[in-house]
Amino acid sequence: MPHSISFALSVLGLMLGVLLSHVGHADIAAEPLNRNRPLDPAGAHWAWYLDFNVDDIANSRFVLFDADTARMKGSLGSGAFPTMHASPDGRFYYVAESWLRGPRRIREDFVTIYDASSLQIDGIIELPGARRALMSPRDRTVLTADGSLLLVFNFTPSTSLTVIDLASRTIKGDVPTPGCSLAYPTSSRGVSMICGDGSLLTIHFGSDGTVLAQHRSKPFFNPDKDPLIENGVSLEGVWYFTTYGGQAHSVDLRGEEPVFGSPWPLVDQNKKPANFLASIFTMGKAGPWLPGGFQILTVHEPTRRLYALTHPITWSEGKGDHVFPGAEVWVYDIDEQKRIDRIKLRDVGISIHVTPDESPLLLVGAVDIETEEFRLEVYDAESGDFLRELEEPGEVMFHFQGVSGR
Amino acid sequence: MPHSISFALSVLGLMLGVLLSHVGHADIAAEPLNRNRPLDPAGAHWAWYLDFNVDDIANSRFVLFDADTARMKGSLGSGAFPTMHASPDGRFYYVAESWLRGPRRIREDFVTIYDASSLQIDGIIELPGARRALMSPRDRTVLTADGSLLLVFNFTPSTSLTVIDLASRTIKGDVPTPGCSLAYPTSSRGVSMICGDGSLLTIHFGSDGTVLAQHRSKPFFNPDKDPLIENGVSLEGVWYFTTYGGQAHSVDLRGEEPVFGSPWPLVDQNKKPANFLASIFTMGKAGPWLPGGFQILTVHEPTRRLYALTHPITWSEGKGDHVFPGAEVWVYDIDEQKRIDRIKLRDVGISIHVTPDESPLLLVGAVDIETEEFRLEVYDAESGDFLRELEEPGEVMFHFQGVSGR
Amino acid sequence: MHLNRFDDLAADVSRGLARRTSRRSFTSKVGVWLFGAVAAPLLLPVARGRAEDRYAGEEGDPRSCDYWRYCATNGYLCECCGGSANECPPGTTMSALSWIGTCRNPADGKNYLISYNDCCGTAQCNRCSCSRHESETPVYRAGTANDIHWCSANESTAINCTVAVVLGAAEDEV
Amino acid sequence: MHLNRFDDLAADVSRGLARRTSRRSFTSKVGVWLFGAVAAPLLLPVARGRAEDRYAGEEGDPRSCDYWRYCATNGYLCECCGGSANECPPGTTMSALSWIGTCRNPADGKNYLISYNDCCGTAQCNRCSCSRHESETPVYRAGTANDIHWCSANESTAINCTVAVVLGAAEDEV
Repeated sequence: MPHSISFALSVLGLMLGVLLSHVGHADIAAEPLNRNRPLDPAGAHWAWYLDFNVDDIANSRFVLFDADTARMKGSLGSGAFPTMHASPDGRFYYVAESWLRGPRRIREDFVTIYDASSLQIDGIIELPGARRALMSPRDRTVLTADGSLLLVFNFTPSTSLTVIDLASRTIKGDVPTPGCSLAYPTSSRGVSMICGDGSLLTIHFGSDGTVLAQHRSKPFFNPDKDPLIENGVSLEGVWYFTTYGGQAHSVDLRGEEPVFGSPWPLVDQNKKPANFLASIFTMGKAGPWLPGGFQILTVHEPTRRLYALTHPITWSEGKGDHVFPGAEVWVYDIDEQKRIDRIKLRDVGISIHVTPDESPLLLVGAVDIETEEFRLEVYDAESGDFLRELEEPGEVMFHFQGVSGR
Repeated sequence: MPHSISFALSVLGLMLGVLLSHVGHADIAAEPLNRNRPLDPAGAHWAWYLDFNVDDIANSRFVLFDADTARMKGSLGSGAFPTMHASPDGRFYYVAESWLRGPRRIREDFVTIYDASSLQIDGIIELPGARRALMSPRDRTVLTADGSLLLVFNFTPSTSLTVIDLASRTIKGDVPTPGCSLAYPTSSRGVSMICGDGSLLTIHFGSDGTVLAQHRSKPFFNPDKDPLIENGVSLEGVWYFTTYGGQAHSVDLRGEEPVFGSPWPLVDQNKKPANFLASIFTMGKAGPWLPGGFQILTVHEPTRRLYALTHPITWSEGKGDHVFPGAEVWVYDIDEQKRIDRIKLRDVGISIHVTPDESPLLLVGAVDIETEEFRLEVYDAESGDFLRELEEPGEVMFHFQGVSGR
Repeated sequence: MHLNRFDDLAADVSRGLARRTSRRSFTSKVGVWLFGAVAAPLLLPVARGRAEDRYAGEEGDPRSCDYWRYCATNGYLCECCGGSANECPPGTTMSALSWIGTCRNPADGKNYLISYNDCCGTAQCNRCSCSRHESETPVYRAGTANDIHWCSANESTAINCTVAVVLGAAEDEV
Repeated sequence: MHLNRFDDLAADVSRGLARRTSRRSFTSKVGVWLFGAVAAPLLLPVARGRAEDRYAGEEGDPRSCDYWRYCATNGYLCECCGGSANECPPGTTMSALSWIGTCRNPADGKNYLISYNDCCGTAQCNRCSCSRHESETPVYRAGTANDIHWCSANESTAINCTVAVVLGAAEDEV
């Protein structure tokens, strides 16, 4: 043993006194115990990601990092199937989560409120009944645009919303939403939900959390022929989605009722190649591509660009394209509805996010298919150049979100 | 999409009726729901291993497998830092475990009792006070030789034992054990604990769980010069341990007081080579070896052989040898106190176990140092030949134990 | 320029898939989850346990993600966890809720309705992870969605593994 | 015969160690945990963040397992988790209990007593896993044992990461 074991105490309570009597002259002064490193003010390229622990789905975590330095800044353990929202004033994070107690995973649901400046717990709201939806799409909770209400989507498999008033941190009640799932913020204090027939259910709430109005749209996509992937993005209140087949849909949720734009194609609508092996050699040169992944779309507001994760259909053979990882990120001018760039990824991507600033970075949750390690890669969102990566990001990055919201 | 989505129901309660109306003629008959595969009677080469999930230490599991077929037979989720004992009559498994509730891991301690024939829960005993020792050595709980009492070692860091009567499944009380830790079964209803000065504290209990007698031995090893590794094995009530330096100690725990044998060397006591890189080229040919790992020793009763996991000191540079993985398993005649064989491992080993039958297998928890994947390898314990492996064993195999006890 | 790594990536994919054919443990949690559908054609034929041993009228290996019944599954295969393709392991309880897939049985060329039920009650098996998405839908079509924690309605929400139970033949193109 | 794979294994070990020097993420939970002590001499020198930036009188990289203060640590390095070598990350609480190591500071050649405290209160960081065992003892000598869950006496038993706080110089060969 290179160093002597200088003492041996079996009761720790006695230890410090004995230690201090052994301390001699030194170049390094004794350091204080019980210090926390304070959280720096958030930079433009800070973001959160959800690390979904596939080895134990009871315990995910949100990780805060700085994409400029590829350093982790902090983390929040967050139970099973969590979602996170930042309050509009930047003071709080609201995390809806399920605690699964013991090896049999007896479930309890909570919204845990964190002080955004310290990451310390500021309060906990218990959600009775073990009803919140345990599934991976993130739009299972909504913070209304005015920041006053948190709506929690329940699935038992009956569907409903639980209404939480955030000023008083109390539950205001439940709204049944038969046949309609997930929820997207609409107008200042409303939500829209996707129904099984391809329509939207829109509900507006009063300041006390009661339902003021409900509206059911006509179907705007055909869920039997080309289902909408529920993983959408918002640009100033207008939501963008893609279907399995790569049709972009816009849904304007700024008013009382949703306004649907005409669909436009994100990808060529060609036929797929005759067989898989032959097509490997033509990848990237010919053949249709499709969107897929876990966080498929992201937008950059200053330039009004839409980014989509895409892969050649030859990789997936048309089986399960909607979750298949992407080889490239395709970049679109959202107003002209045309592709303006293609960014090749170093590894296949499952999640993408563009920072909202004027020098945007593209964050990619990726998988090294040789080692099967997950990677968090940072690209220049304009040039597409790979810049750096955050090492050891975790098990599975399901999605990114900015420090101030989505 | 290769197959049509034949229906779309958003309320599952309605589903089965609709499905059955769609069922036509087929070659495969409808199969019943709600069936469990029964647990086969245990074979001679079945064993359990503890899969300690390093990505989330709140949730370990015990896995039952058949080393003949390399098939998993069942598993038990078991919370944090679990230990498991089989009742002498083979009817029950007793699992001491901590449940860590929610992301902040608020702790509760339990002993969960399983029916060994079905792996269903038969009862749960709550341990008040959150005091059981959370550490990896397995001898933190003891089932007395007569099967009547379960003793749970507490560490807060004050040390004590909680006494549980298994017939009534009730807690009988606590015994303070200042300065002494872990516990090993002694005589029919007693335990011995290792104290910080290198002595043993022996406690005998009455049938009602009260303390009948206590005895403190003289130190039998020097914890300052060459600490005993607490990870021992029992051969018919005589325990074998090794020190950091590879001295084997025997402790006869069959009587009222422990009887200590004379130490003997498991390894050559040579000096180590001058430097690390030079020594790589002489590994296995010269230079001293040391024992190390997580489950370092195992015994085979019919042949009275001791197996020890060993590595060249050149690998570890003498730093932390006691937990360093092994390159070989050295085999000893325990009565003649001499090495009779060396088994080379395919990968470095951290845990070893020999099955108790007449055609014994050597089970090795190992790590592929290229991929860092954990492996569960099966060797012929007599020839040393590699036979097979259990694929995807889990995160870290901390130890093995037989279906009928250790 | 960011258009120059494509051929490397394509080569990586085919190499990655090839590795999968020779080393089963590589088809671990990540591999099959992401690539189950692609790897399936390349994984055939493999000489392991075959369905004929226990499942009349079927072919293929029920321990392999490419087994026909698993076309819309998502989870650990109970065949690798102490259960079977249609039985839960000892000590677990089959979920009250399930999702449904439509899979083609290559042995008779017919489509069957498959009920995917999670086996609840104890820790994740973490072996033979398999995630395929043929005929699978988003969660707003819950009956055919596999991205839902289906043990959530059981008292114990722990998922050990997932079975694929034949409910009957599907009418063609219903 | 089972005495013939030794040279292969030795080669594997040196190859494995070499890889570690070039690819940091390989020094993950398993790597350093098992091989931290061996890898340390080969990992030096590396050009990463250096201790001089923030820790006067020290050298080396506080994000690397071979940093001198970590000679008896066991856990995730708080430097990689939003904290520092001697400060817990935001939102966590330093454990009331600790274990003590004696480590030699190469910058001044002196031995120091280091208090290893876990930072409790939220999920495991799972980055920069580091487990070294110099001067470390079995749990019956608890004050110098690192194989103990030291957040167990805190209200929240969650361990995020572990700091290494200098308590003072150790008397030589006390």
